[in-house]
Amino acid sequence: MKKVQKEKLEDLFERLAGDGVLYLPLEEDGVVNFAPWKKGARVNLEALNTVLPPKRAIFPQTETYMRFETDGKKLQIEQVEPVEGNYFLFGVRPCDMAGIKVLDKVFLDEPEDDIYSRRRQAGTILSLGCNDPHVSCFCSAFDLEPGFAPDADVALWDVGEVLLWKPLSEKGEKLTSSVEDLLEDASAEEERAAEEQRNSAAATVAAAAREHGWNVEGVEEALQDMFEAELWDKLYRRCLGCGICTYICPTCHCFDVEDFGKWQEGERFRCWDSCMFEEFTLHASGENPRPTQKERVRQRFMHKLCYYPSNFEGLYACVGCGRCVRQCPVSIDITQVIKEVGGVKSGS
Amino acid sequence: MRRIGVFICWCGANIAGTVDIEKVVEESKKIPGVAYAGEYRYMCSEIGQDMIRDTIIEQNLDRVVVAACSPRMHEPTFRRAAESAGLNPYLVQMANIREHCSWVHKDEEEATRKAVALVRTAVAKASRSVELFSQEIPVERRALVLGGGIAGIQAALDIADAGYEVDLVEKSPTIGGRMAQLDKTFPTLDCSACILTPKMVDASSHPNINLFTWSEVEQVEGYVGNFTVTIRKKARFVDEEKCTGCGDCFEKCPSKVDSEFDEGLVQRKAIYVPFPQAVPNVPVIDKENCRWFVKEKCRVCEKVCEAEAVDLEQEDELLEKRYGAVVVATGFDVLGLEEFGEFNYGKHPDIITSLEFERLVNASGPTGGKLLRPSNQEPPRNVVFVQCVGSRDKSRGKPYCSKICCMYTAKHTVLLKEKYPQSQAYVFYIDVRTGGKDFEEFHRRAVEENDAIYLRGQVGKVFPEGDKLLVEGVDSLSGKTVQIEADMVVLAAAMVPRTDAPEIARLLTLGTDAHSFFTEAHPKLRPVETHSAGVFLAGACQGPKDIPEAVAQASGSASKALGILSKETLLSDPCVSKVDESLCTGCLMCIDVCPYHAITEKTIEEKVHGEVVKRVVAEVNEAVCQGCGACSVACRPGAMNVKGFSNEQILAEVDAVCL
Amino acid sequence: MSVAREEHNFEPLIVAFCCNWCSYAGGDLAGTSRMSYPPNARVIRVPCSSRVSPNFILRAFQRGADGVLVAGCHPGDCHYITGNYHARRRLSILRRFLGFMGVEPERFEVHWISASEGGKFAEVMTEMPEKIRALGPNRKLRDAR
Amino acid sequence: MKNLQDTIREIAAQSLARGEVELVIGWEKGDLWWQSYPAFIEEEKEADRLIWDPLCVPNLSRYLLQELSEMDEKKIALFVKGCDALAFNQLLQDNRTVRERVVLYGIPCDGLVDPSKLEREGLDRDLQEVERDGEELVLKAAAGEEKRVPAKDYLYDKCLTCRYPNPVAYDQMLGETVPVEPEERFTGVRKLEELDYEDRFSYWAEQFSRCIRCFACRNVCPACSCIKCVFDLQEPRWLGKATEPSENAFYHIIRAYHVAGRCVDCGECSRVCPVDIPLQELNRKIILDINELYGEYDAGVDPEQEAPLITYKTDDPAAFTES
Repeated sequence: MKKVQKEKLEDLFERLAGDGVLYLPLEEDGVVNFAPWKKGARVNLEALNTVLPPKRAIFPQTETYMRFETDGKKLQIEQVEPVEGNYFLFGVRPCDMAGIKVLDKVFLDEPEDDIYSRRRQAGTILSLGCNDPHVSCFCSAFDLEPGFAPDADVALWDVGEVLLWKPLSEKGEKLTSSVEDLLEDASAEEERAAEEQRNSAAATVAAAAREHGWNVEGVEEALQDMFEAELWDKLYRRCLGCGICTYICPTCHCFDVEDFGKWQEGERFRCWDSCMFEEFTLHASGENPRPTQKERVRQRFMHKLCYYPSNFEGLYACVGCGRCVRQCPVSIDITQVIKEVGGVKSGS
Repeated sequence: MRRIGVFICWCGANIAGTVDIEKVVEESKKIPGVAYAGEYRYMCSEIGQDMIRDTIIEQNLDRVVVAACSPRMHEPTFRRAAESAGLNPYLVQMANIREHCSWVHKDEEEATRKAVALVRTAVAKASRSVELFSQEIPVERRALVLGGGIAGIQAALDIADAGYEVDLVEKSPTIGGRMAQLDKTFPTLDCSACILTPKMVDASSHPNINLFTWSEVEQVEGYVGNFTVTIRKKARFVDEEKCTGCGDCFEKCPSKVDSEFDEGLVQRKAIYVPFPQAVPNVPVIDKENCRWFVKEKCRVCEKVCEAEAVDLEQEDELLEKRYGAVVVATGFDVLGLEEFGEFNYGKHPDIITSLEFERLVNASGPTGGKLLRPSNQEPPRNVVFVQCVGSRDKSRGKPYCSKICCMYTAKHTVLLKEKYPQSQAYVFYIDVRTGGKDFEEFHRRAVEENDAIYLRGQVGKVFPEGDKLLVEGVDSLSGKTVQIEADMVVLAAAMVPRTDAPEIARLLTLGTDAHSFFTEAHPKLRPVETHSAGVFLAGACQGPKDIPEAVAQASGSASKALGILSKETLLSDPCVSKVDESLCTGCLMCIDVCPYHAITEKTIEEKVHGEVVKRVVAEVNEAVCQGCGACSVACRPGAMNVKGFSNEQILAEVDAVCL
Repeated sequence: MSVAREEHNFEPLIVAFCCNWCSYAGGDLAGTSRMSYPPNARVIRVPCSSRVSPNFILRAFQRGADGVLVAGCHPGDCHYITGNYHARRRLSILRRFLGFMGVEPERFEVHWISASEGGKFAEVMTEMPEKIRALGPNRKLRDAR
Repeated sequence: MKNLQDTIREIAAQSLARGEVELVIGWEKGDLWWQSYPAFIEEEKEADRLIWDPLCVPNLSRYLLQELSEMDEKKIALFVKGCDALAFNQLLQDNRTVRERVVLYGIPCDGLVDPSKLEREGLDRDLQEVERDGEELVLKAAAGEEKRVPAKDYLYDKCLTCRYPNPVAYDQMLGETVPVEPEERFTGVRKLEELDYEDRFSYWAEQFSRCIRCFACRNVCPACSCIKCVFDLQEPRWLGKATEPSENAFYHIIRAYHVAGRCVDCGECSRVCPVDIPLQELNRKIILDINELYGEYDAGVDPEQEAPLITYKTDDPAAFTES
């Protein structure tokens, strides 16, 4: 295992930024989000979760992929290259890394989404283990470990003065050797400290999960029969119908396609869409198969906890990052759904 | 894809001299949706219009853009041309490449570039145009005339003579108005009563005219062709049918108050007929001053009336009437002179207004036509006339010229001389304005034959000294201060609208100027129409006027009203607001900003998630709406849209104009 | 086709919403009187200044206008009686708000131009581009796509 | 506080039991300490779910939009804080609610706790419950430990400037009215006005660049009560879906403009924004200008008063010559 001195991080960032775009948690007006690093940027590696998940780097909110031009009756179409080149995602939390894996299933399975795929390949992800999970963290419910993201290219741990550094993939190895001069070998003591932190973080989340009853076991099956359950009649009523929960979710991946036109020319882009919006399922005919917020709220939970796992071998489309739990203005809380559905199951 | 035809006009050299027509044609052809672009020397000519018509048919065009002069000029022309080819006229848009382009830009390249942009913008609007259809509005073929002065009487007679029923509503107990108060009229010196009274009688006896005196309009609803008006017929307390006009009642009535008709120079009774020739010649009880109504004792009039016409139990009546057109002829008032302390008006009986002077020289007036000083009932010798009291006076009075004062003052000097050849008239003036037939001649007669002394300058002070009035002024021509010992001072106070003009304006949604004169639809070309369709103006309510002008305008109004009444139905302008009920939230802010009360609320039922629910939405009365679009901006979701100037159209124009 | 937009040879593009009854007619009068003014402004005819939605104004800025003008009848002279009174409030609030957003007030002007004020129309059409030329092209609110 | 909470439960239970209303909207508690969220109580026995604590921030009035239309002629009881009552009045003025069908229970409010302020100082650790005791907050931890902190330091900024903590509309007031001691609310606006145009633009461009178009600011707003929002229309397409700087600015300018003269200054827009755009400042700029130009006006205080942007005076001032 390697390590990098925190005082050398600035050099490391400069090096990485020289080799591509370096996205990492930057603080601006008190809001921490993944953004391209520039010299002097305020890096915040302490913040547990960025407001928006790092998926933006791979699956941007708005992405133009086609330009067109008309000249009389002639139409010219030009594909817009999606890939900006190399990039690094630095400081991705294990839950967010798991979120990227959820997106991978959607976009990389056949038929492969070319734009996503090329972006995904161009990136190297350096994850950062959580030492001090928040009260709203429930990654352990999905068998994730807050301290470690096995799917990252490089795993990092913050142990005080240094970040421990462990390459996990080929890409990770390659990156490691390219910044060799900035790294040192980690001491056994440091490795032990990291290990302890990992265990303690995992224990904290697991304890909370036990305490609150955040157990997803059987939830997928239970929900199969719960399309008409009373639960939805209660839950949706306070929903404001905003898109916060979906846009800040590391696993949400729905998008819309729209044109921006200027007379004889224009472009086609895709952009995030939210199943919380009335327009999401609005047909051109005026018919809406999800006519009220009830159907929309149900859809979100059903998708995350039932439909998606049914499609992808039991993998839940929730990683327990807790963003929606924290950000929902009216506290619609997925953990309550898990608890209740779990309860329904055990009671039946 | 649309098939839009673009027709570019040279307007001779007017456009072609600055704009490269060929280039505009060439560029127009490149615009998406344009199927045809052509040019011609004069698009508005018959050949040009035929070309549009034929091309629409040959090229199977579904929209037309004419790049020519201002749409304010020829939009109707080109709409007709398109209509002749079977195209809905509202699918035509104009690009103004003359007034807004070729005439104001000198550089050909720049002008051509702008012309192309304007064509592109018009094409963008045209492509978002939809067919619009006028509505047929049935016409209630009756007219309302508001105000029974000479203008109102004339308008009523003209309309009635044409065969349509007219209701003539007058606020005071009699028709006749200001003209009835006058003695002689300038410049001919006809006796005012002699020419007015027959008209009053005509109006009252005309089978098509219904007189509503002592009545006021309380509420107006509806729109051109279909006004519904509530008239308050105030209790007269005298039965018009039974009254014989004997006059016993006001002979015996014990209560006295200042006579409005005689400008307060004498008193009348609480039950009264304003003047002997009043029409109708039926007394009215003035409730505020009647002993019975104030103190609950008396009823003398009731006792003396042999015809038993006095009915003290009478109550106001509210009548709801329908009309197709309205003529407003509410007349004028005289400016109050409180602000003009230097004249001491109201402080001395011999300081009077010109209207009071009219009463004093009038044979039916308080002095029986003998001009006497109110203070001592003696003939005056020196009379000072002051012009422009409150007129042409921005600071204390009105900035405008009251127009008639120069002439009536000249008349007054002539009348003075007629009555008292030894007398002397002095006239203080700013300018003497005699624009009118025989006006200047009349004025010269006053100066030359009657020796009226005209002093150019202003009066600084009028104050009593002994039994005389001392008038201090400046003769600005000689630069000297003038002091005149006068027996009487006559002030030509400014003409102002009636105090209730703003209320009338509100009822009928008329515009008013800063002084509350009603505004005409166009100062030159629509001088009797208002911005409220079907409402017309006559007389001094629109601005200072003399009698012939008021009469002419009244006849103009009448003929405009007849233009409506002679039709069974009217076609509405389809370029008005329209509600998309699916977007309307029912906040009804549109109602608040609508100047025409054209929007009302209605409850609709709709199916939401399988259940029928009721909700409130706005509804536009297309016949009342004038299409200003104030509602469309107050409407946040854009449920309210203006046909012909729709959100979609303007947005398309903005996008196209910015390219 | 569009007005030259290069910084060094900058010609501002102005979108002018003119009410049909006064300001558009004032523009017509400027034309019939053969007054001369620069071609920067392009007029969109609307029935009344009260028809001009802030949405249109912002859209013009988005699509590349360097300035936006709204012109209507003088207060008190509105063809629709009260339209410009509403416009006066709405657009005053909008103008200050755009200033708060950092858009220079010179870029959004409201003028009362009557049908008889051809001269004033030409004057506004001359002065507004001058002021905006000094500010340079508008990048604020503009859609860069 | 406990007393008030008991009263709330009692009243809710009573009015349901007596059949005066069919639904009571109040707040209930979630698993986590900050979760006090809207509760919809339809049965007497459920009334005990209702709570009152210094975290009951969500504005309940807006729910009338949905609940009233679904309940035909039925009546609803609603607990309203000062800001909720203003919101209710605004809905009333906008014809979006029916006074006769709503029973309002007024709750004088001495300010609500901003969880992020506690978190910033690490006071959220092991926190279970927050109580208000006079000028202090009592922070109760898991192990029964208590900590007292000055309440004022941890209230929402919007509460510190609140001018109507006592409900202006109610059928019955619960609890004692609280003193009204608002801090100056236009400080933020005035500070931004000190910047020159370039800096103002950069400031807002940066703020708007974070916007993810979740529409929470709109959806929570009691003045944004349109059935169909202009931003959601497909035709005409005023607002595209791309999170472009220009589109974001359009959205925020028009959003603020659409609530001009109707914004009750409840600050919910700022509170719910996940990326902390100071949206309330936008609304306040417009409030300030309306007050300055067309006379002081507080939306939601008197639903009978004419809103400033649907009326006029013939001698109104204009802001067209200012630069």
